[in-house]
Amino acid sequence: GRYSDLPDEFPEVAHFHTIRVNQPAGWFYTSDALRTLCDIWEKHGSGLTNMHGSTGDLIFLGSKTDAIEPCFADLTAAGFDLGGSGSDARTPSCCVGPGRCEWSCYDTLDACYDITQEFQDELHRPAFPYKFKFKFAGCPNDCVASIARSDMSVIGTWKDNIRIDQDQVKNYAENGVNIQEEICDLCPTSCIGWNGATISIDNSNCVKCMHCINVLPKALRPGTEGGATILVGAKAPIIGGALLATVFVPFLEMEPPYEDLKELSEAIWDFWGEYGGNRERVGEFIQRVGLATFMDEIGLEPVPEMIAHPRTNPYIFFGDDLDEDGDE
Amino acid sequence: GRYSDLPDEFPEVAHFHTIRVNQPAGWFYTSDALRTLCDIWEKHGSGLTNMHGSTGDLIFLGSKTDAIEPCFADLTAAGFDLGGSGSDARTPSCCVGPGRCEWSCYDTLDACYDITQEFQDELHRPAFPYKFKFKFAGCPNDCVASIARSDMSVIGTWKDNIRIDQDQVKNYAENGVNIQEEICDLCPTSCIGWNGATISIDNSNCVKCMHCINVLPKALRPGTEGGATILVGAKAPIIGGALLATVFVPFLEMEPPYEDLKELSEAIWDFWGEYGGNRERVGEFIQRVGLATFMDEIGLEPVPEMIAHPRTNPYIFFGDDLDEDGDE
Amino acid sequence: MTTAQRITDIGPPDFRQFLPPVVKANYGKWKYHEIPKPGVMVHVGESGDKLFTVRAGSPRLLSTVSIREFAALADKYCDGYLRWTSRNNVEFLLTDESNIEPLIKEVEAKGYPVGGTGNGISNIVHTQGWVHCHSAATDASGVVKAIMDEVYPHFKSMEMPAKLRIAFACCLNMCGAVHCSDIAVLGLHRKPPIIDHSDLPKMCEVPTLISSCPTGAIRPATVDGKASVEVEDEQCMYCGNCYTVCPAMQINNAEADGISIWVGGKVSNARSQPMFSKLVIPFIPNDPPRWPGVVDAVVNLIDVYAKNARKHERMGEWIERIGWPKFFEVADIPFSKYVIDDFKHAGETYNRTAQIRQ
Amino acid sequence: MTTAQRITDIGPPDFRQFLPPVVKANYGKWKYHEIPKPGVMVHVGESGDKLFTVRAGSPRLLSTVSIREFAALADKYCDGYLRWTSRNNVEFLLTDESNIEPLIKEVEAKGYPVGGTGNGISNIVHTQGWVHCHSAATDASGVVKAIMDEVYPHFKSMEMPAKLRIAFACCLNMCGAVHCSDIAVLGLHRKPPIIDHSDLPKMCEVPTLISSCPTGAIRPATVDGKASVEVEDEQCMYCGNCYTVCPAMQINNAEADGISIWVGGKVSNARSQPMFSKLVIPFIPNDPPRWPGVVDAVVNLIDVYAKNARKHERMGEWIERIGWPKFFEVADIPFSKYVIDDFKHAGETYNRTAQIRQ
Repeated sequence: GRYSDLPDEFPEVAHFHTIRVNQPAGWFYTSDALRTLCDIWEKHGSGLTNMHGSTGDLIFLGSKTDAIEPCFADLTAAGFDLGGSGSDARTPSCCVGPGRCEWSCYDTLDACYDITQEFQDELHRPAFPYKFKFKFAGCPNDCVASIARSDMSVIGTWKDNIRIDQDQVKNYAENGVNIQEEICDLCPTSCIGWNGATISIDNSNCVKCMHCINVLPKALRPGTEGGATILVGAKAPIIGGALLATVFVPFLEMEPPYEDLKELSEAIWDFWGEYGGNRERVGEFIQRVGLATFMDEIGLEPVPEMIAHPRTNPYIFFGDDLDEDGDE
Repeated sequence: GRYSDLPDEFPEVAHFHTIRVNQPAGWFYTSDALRTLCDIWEKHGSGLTNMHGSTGDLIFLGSKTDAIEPCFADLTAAGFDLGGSGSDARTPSCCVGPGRCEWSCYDTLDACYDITQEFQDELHRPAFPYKFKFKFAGCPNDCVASIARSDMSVIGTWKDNIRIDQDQVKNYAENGVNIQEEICDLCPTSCIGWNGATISIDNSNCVKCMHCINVLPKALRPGTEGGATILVGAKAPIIGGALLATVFVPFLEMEPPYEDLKELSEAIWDFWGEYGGNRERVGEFIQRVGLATFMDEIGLEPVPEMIAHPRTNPYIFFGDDLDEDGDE
Repeated sequence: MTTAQRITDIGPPDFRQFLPPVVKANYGKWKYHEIPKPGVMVHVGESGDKLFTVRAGSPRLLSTVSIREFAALADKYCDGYLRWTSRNNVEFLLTDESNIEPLIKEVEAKGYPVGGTGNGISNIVHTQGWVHCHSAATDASGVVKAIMDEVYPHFKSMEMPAKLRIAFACCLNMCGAVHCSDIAVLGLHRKPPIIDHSDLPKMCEVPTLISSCPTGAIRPATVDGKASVEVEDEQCMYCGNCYTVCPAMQINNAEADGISIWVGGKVSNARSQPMFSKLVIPFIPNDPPRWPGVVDAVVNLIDVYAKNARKHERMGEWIERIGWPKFFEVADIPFSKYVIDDFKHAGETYNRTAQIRQ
Repeated sequence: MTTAQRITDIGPPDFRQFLPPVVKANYGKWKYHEIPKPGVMVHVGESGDKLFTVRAGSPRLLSTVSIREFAALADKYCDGYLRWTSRNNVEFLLTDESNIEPLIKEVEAKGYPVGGTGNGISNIVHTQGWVHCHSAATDASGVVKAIMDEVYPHFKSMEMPAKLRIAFACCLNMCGAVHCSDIAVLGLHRKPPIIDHSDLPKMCEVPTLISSCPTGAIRPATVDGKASVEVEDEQCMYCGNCYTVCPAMQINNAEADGISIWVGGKVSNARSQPMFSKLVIPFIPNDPPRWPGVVDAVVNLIDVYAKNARKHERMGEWIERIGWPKFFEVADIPFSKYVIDDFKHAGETYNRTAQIRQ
């Protein structure tokens, strides 16, 4: 809801409310669907929209208070529903994924739709300390900026080897790509070699950064054993400072009905919901209680992939638990 | 001073005091000097020493209270003096420098001796919030760990080009050094090239890390325009966490009588002395008041070399000063 | 808030009903893609099927009139199929290659540029600004339009060293990932809020208000016998979060508000890890309707980057390679004390090595 | 504290009087150096003069008897000239090359190993431990001797990938740069202090005591009518700083005290920037007189590093190249929740990228 400070001067925008319409996964539309939405919005509101809001919703900008319920009725009749707002699960969004992209390591569209349907209650009835966003990216290029903008970032990755078409590699080389400089020298772990005819990849040291695949899309593809890395807690600066998401699960199978992801989400909501402060994002809450404690509470085993490096300070809280090898 | 909890059980060590004797710069001794020190310590104390303490002093371990003054009298008569202890300037120390090392970019021994003599009062009369250590390293190899262990870290560096003896480079290459892999590939800024016969260095991108010089000491030497980078505020964990020193002056001439260094030290002591908390190291104080504020107060212009990167958070305190280009 | 007769919790329509047949047929079985020209992509399935995409920039703020135009174009050239991207571009999904050029001609005739692909500059993601936000320190659509009018050639071409992502937010709330963009343009307030002590008790919860302050600058106070708050000005860095939770804390100030410029962020994991954008220009005054100062600053950064970075190097990767001192020098940006961090983890941003270019 | 008749502030003797003639002659004019064999260096001046150095390890804790032995050797072989290094090695400074071997023979006959040069393991810098420290969580000289007895061959050789620096500190005060060592061995307390409420008012200043606590766990309290303090056990991480400022806060605990192992630190600016050591083994119980658990852990780390690191790669550089998950795997060290940071800047140590070896 939004009201003007100067209702008398500007009666037309005395109220100028926003309605968030949950977009179809991947922002796919048909012209008919768009016209239906236009009909509804011209009938009940200003006709002005955002395609789309930062979280992903289709946003109807500017309606009067008494127009909201009828607008909502027409939307649901047309098969659309509202997105999230306030301290609840916000509207999940995802990249185009398997709908068009050869790099998608799991079905981002289906996962996004499934999770959205599963958590309609959490989406429509604010019961969290603050907002909680899901974003689904099919590969580490993260075209939906999930690692920077979502509380639950689901980024596609793979376990097996990068698929190589050596003939296509040679094609690129012959057509002006300097494989050594543009590919090998820019690999973050230097795990790619080029002998002038073929490339070789030490997949055990590949961190799935996507660079070589991005530059040689006809020659290289992610492996076939797809899944996702789950990262938690990204947010913008307000109030504790911006955070990038932290690795929670290095590799998670992403097959319907996505039980593991749902259970993880609920475990996080339980702990955060009970102890999180008002308007404290889950990322800030993790910073406050500490990653190890958080993992304990939600029942995730600590693994080295969760950290960039071990602690450098000796301020270790052993508590009452004096196990002698520090192995939990 | 150190006393036993059980004086009756162990009368011999009821007191077991420590005397810190200021070591000669670079820990150079003659056998005569050592014997003189032994004579004194056998006469007044346990005969047990540390050669040397972590700060650099020669440490006499274990004497009775009433033996201290006579011991001190004999030491000064022999030309030795006490080192620092308590909340004051601690005994400065330095690497072997020009006494033996071809890499020393300034005279560490003379600088250490000069500063020690200049600040005898600060060294012997605790007037600071907490301890303050000087360490002088002749080059970025930092053999005295100044960047980790001193409040004022003076690390030798140079402005001009690395001196190259291409014949010696070839010698190393012919005698088993893989120049490309061991030198070029390990250069942090990739500023060294090797064509199989000679090496070339883009000195404008050289960060003076010393690696190539360390590996090829007969072929490469630092430039001749020597000086030092001044870094401030290193400390061990207690109490605010360990700190590495922060760059204050990227390049400082280091010619006797080292006026710039002395003025910088006094400016730091003035501000820290006035506002630093009890037992608050200068590094912790800088963390508390902020680097920009600290630089303002001691009169150093902020330069990009002081930071690893600019701020990532938008919490900028403009205060009352609303200059429009942010250029101070 | 639900009622008996009300239909609710049906969720969004199933995306599958909006997928073109070629997508359904090749779903998850795409083999590779190419970018034959700026704004046009072809995705090839293992089946050999081809899906053509024509990408057009949109202002994000769309009237139903514009949306109906897009729908009509989709009917005429794409059997009615289209989608939007995360950067507010419209993508027409075609199977008939011969429709590409006519579509492009017609789309551009309507004023929507075709491009935004590959190593160029895509659409600027941005916030609401003066159109529809209470805490905006500057406009959004207006500044973005002014910038894009200059940057337009890079939207229509693919000659950057790598992708260059520009994002815009009109205040610290940063609706949008501006904190991880190659170039981030961010609106800033620079004066503490002015408190309306008569409205405050009516409109706001004091405890929530107090806890909304990142620096704890807001304290309870009794003013004219009413429960209100006071602000410790020295602790206020004008984030406006208090105004968001309490309209009686007016943060907007026509003279003091303006814009800051940040560089070197990225969200992709390609090559280097994701990075935050870093502050390089703390303040440029608001200067509607065309914001020349901001436009010049952005254009300068783009030019310097394009001229100096190596192929595939994002802005932040280039700067890390040459070092920040060199960056400020080549970008000809004066180094300001305001770029030196003094927030929570400031100490981690200090330079703690003797590795320095002399 | 000064008195009239007392001579003071004369400072240390001028180092110049202790320099050998060859050093005076070539002061600041050295050209290069070589390491003909472990423990022996030759520095060549631009004049062509040669200075030979024979380096021997010392226990740092030296009696005047030992010092006199060194002095006698210096007289016999070095015209009386010698020095100490920052790692507590003794260096004999010779000009007569023919004296090198006889000197080495005699030094080693007295039990002082010659070595510690180049890509090997030099002397372990360490603290006082049980010999002479009030807050020691473990011994120093005893553990160091037990470790060096095993590591000895690496002191006598130069076959490591790069220098490997071991440091030892008997409590969190870390007298010595253990926080930036390839391998750091650090004594830890694991129980809150036990307060002697009768001594405390006599021996300690309560405000200083309270401010000595990094986590603010110490609060004022009145016990039996006397002003004393209480400790919030959940906030105490046993640093012992309170005991340092107040002997009535007994921190030592024979059962709970022990040792932790840290790796990957460096102070040199060579190649990579200086790095802190990171915790990998949170606790090993004290086990005098030979500390087998600690010795095994250190030897394992050395072996794994020597086997896997590339030439010139320091421990920390090797680990950064292969990644921490791989390190814990190849070092066969169980990953403990205690290595996950939870202090001030903990968030900066979380893994914030999808770049992961799967």
